[in-house]
Amino acid sequence: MIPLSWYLTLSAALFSIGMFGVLARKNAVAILLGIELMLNAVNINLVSFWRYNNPVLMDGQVFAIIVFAVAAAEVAVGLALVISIYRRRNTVVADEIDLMKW
Amino acid sequence: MTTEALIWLIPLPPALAFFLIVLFTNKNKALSHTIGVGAAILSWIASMIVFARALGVEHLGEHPFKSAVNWLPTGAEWFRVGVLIDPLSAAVLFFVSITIFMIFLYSVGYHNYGQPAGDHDHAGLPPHGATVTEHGHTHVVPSVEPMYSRFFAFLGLFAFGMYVLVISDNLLTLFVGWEIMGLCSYLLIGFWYGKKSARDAAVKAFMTTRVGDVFMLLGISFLYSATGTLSFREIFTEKVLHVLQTVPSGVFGLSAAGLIGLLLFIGTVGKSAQWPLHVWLPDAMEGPTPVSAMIHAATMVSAGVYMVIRMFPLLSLDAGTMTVIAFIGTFTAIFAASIAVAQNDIKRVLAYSTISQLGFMIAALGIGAYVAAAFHLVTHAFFKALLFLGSGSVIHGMEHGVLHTGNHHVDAQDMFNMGGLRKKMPITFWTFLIGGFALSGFPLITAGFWSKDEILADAFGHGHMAVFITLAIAAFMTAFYTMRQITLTFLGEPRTEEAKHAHETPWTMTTPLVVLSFFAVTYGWLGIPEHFPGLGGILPNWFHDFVGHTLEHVPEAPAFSWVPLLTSLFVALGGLFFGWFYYRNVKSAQEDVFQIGVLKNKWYFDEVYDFLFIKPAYWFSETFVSKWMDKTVIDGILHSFGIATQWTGEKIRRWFDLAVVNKFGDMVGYGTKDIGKGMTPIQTGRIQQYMLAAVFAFLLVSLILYYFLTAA
Amino acid sequence: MTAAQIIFLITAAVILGSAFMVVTTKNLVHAALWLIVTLFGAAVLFATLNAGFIAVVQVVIYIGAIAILFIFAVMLTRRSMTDTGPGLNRGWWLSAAIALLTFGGLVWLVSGWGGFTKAAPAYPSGFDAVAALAHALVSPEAFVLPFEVASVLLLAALVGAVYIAFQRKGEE
Amino acid sequence: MDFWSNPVKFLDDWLTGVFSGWGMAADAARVLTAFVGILVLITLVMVLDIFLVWLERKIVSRFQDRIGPNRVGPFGLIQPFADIIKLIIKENIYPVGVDKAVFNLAPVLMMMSVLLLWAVLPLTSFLGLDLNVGVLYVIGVGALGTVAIIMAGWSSNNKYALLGSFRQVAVMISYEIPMVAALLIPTIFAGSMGINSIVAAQDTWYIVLAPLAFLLFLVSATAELGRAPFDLTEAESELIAGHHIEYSGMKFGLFYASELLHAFTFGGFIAAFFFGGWRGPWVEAYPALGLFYFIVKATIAYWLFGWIKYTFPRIRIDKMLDLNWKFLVPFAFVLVPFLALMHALLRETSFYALGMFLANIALGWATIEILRRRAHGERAKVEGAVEMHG
Repeated sequence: MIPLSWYLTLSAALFSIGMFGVLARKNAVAILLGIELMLNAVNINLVSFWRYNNPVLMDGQVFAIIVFAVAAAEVAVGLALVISIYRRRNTVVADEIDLMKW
Repeated sequence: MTTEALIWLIPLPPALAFFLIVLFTNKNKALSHTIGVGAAILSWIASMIVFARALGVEHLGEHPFKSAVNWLPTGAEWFRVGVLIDPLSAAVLFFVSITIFMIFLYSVGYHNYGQPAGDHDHAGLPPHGATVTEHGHTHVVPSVEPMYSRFFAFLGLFAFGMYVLVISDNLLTLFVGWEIMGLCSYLLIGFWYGKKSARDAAVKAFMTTRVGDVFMLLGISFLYSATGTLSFREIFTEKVLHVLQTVPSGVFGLSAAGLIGLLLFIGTVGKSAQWPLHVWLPDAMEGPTPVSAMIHAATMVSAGVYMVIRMFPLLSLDAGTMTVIAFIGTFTAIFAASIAVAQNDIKRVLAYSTISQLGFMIAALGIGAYVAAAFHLVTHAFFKALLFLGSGSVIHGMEHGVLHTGNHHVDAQDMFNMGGLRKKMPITFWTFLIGGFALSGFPLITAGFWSKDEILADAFGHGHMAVFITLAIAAFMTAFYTMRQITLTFLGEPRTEEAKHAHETPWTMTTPLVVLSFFAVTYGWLGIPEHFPGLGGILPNWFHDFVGHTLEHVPEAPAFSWVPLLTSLFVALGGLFFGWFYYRNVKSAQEDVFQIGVLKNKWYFDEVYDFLFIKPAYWFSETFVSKWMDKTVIDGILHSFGIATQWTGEKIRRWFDLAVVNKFGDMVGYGTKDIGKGMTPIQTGRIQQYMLAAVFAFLLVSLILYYFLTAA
Repeated sequence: MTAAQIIFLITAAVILGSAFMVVTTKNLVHAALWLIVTLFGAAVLFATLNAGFIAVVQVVIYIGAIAILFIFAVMLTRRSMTDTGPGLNRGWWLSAAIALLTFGGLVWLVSGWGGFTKAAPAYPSGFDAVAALAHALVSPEAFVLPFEVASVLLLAALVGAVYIAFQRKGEE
Repeated sequence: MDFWSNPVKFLDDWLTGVFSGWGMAADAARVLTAFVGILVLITLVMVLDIFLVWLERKIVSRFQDRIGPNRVGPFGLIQPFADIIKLIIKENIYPVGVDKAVFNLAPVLMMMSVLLLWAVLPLTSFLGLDLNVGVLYVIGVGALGTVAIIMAGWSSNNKYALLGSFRQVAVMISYEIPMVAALLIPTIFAGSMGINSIVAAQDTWYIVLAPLAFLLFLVSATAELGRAPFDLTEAESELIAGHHIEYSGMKFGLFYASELLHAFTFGGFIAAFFFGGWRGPWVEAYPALGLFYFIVKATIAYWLFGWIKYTFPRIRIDKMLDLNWKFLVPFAFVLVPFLALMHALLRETSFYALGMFLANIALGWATIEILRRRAHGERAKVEGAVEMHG
């Protein structure tokens, strides 16, 4: 049987990879891709905790569903922002979007 | 509906009318007076039902209608307020509701409802006529009051206050009604606030009654602290009264009952315009005549008398207090009567007559003639309301004449401008005659005779000879000035062009006159003493039986004696005769020998008060407080503070603020700026570098936390 | 080595490999496609965890909506569909170090936990997880409020997205 | 074990027994058996697909007053095989600038997305997985088809192809909403998302209980399939061939085959959701008979798709999206609660089927009435405007 540690390690790895994507990618869309990876890692954790603790309690799955909703909202707004920025500044490279510079 | 519930509802319609008119129907004159009069009718009907049911109860004095609710929590107890209808309040409710209703009705005509708006009328000034064109020619007619709706709203509030006062079972709600009426009297006296005299009169009335009210509030507070209750029925128990009588108050060696009685009586002195606080009432004639009738004859000043009658069991505990009351009442009666003789203004005569008659009541109470005081209160309310309304009718008729001739310099209230109005205004004349005879105490027929006779009989019967003689003289003067008034106004030939063109007033004004004159005659028959020769026993002495049972020990009617009867016959008939005989030939004020300076000027009381109180007050505030104390002493101290502070501040500024604080502040500011400048390279605007830093910091913090948490 | 373990290992390898490709590949469309593979792998994991509903929803929402939106966005934000320049920042090695550190820290942290290696309890026979989830989502005693809040969030995001990306007349 | 009551289970057990007898672990035997089963199913489906080509050509020719394939084999039955041979021996062309990996993967994924649906297609009472999320599974797998189309369109490096795939994505995402709503209705009726359970619950065919849901599903499925009148992805007159413009040979063949098979699969789903699936006379006694009923019903539904395809003209893309967002979606949002309510009200009564049918008719009539009035209003406005200008 598969111990819980496998899932946890997998999700930790997925989370770290996603974080790397968020931190290192130049393209704003790619940063959002990284965030999706991180969210998925969270979901894997939630579902496996649900399965490994008490499957009768649906908390883990409910939280996973809410994460879906959040992810959908985040993508919709995030991509809308990216497209809006692209229209105005003709770039999606995160480094070039630095109006917040002092 | 139970009687108790109905009693609760009596004051409600006028209050509702007040709010409705003020909030919603202010623009609509017809709707406003419909609501106002309708409310008066509703209250009147309710009062009549209550009165009728009260008649049906045997021994109402022992088993009054009463109902109370918890109102204010006072510690563990509740302060209860409620309603109480015992024989006294039932009798008062009877005349109050009728007069209020009549005055509401009368006001419709008095304020010229149905007439066009005036040409140049301003809100706050009496209307002075409108020009209309009819059948090809132009003439001036009376114009409608500009603030018509407001008048009915104020009347409603006033009626509410009076009803609250009458039905309340305790001194506190009585005081609430009392004060509401005080406010209304201020508002209504100053109703024509465009006139300076009206404004001054309003302030004067308010301030003067306030003097009495403060003492009354002190009395109420003292009473509450001494007994723990303000409810009449709880106070008037043997136990409580005994306590009040025996506990010393610590002031002037009076017992608690005496001091409380005096304090409450001072309230009455203010409210019922007894000497020395009488000065406001004649000035209050600046208000519209229905106001004079309502406030200053029939109801509000009666409220003061009602209060002392109500508190009689308490007052009668202390003989000294009773003596003071008797003295004040008697003195006021003759003093005001003497002034009334020399007045030329039709309403002022009535005003002083009111003061005088109230003095009669107070004097009666002071000598223990409880029932006589209450009886005179009721009869006086009817005939004085009648007289005031009648005088209003006269003035109205005269104003008609003034509008006709267009001579606005003629004073429509001066009796020497009148004369011969008998033919022009027959209804007014006859009703006024009835009222005047009632006031004079015309024998056997009028109510005034029976009530006044009872007072005199009481005074004589109980041996108060000084009071008896003084009151007899006052009664003579009363009959005299009454007849003087009637003669000057109605008899003889018209002395001015305006009087020739006077005019009878509309039905809304004459109907109340007729109704009130009915009561002014018949009400006296309810109180004919049983041993009166000839008439006694034909009608039972109902009033005495009914009201007398308010008290635990029903007062004995005085034994019949010929002396007071003959006296009152003489003073009444004699006064009337001399009044008619002298004034039938007087053509102008110059010919009148009674225009004595001291009487004409009201014994110089206004001047004396001006000298004694107002001038010193001005001097005190102007010279002493303002000039000397404020400007010299206090300002001087303050200025020296200012100088010293300025000097110190200068030093602190130079040596501490600039040198230390500013330097430090600059250091902080420049330092922050420099640090910020040094840190700007971090602020790249690149979100990923921020995130990198954030994650790094997070890891670091987690690590540290983990270390410490696991170590602990 | 049981069949379940083999399946898990294969899936995990696919997930991690494709996730790595997502964050490293230069071609963004490829990255998005790799993301689909990752998400599909996650769906398989959910299925093996008896969370069938989550698995299917993962496919419907992530692959059917989110991934496709990504591809759209990539296509809309590239004038030409070829990438220029490196896909990573200059300081990518720092990020990599931080990511490794995070991974190490997480695994180290979790491995200290007592339940780290526990086995799954037996799945209750006849237990309908979908029905239970449905009840949990709409029951007032459970999660109806978070559920509704999430729906409001989605609505707000929808409106916000439309507003932000809306091209007004006169703008380029 | 009676073979005829459940032949699949019988064969499954037998095969597992054989593998176990060879000394394999029980788990591995089960996995291997499952693979064999999948392989067999896919093979059968692909063979069916070949005959679908023939069927499609026959249908279209009948609609167009032709005879259709009739030279190769009896009734032209061998014609598809000839086509396949032609496609296979064609040159494998890669246009300039294609993304080779994605380009090759797209048709496979397309085919896969169709074949995955067969996992839950309830061919008989014993064949077809009764997933407790079956309905959602159908939707989810549809999303994979979208991905395949995007991949094809993007990797072709051709603006028509890209435009076509964009259109397809817009259509798919839009029409998924009424489709889900339409599928919710059988789900509510049956109280389960398992498709086999839905079939089992259909004592009365759901087309009787919810004809409006059937129509809704038919329309949205037509859009999902990308068939005329909604075949805007490959609209010849505008985009030449849409997403598969650059494909040739067998890769094109896969697209073509997947389209036909997709249509037939959705015919199967219509049969399962609305026509009572495998249910028919004597099915209880002979469960295998269900397969026959199912194929017949699916073919009828498939023919329905063909009928629509060859009858209606293609409509414009904006009109198509308008139809969805302004009519189908609001209608679906009305329909679902309405039918759920009616179902809850009438379920226990004796006139359940009749009542539901009449309720559907009433709602349909009301909808048409509203649309008619609106159309009249619009027309009056337009004509008024014309009159004013004229």
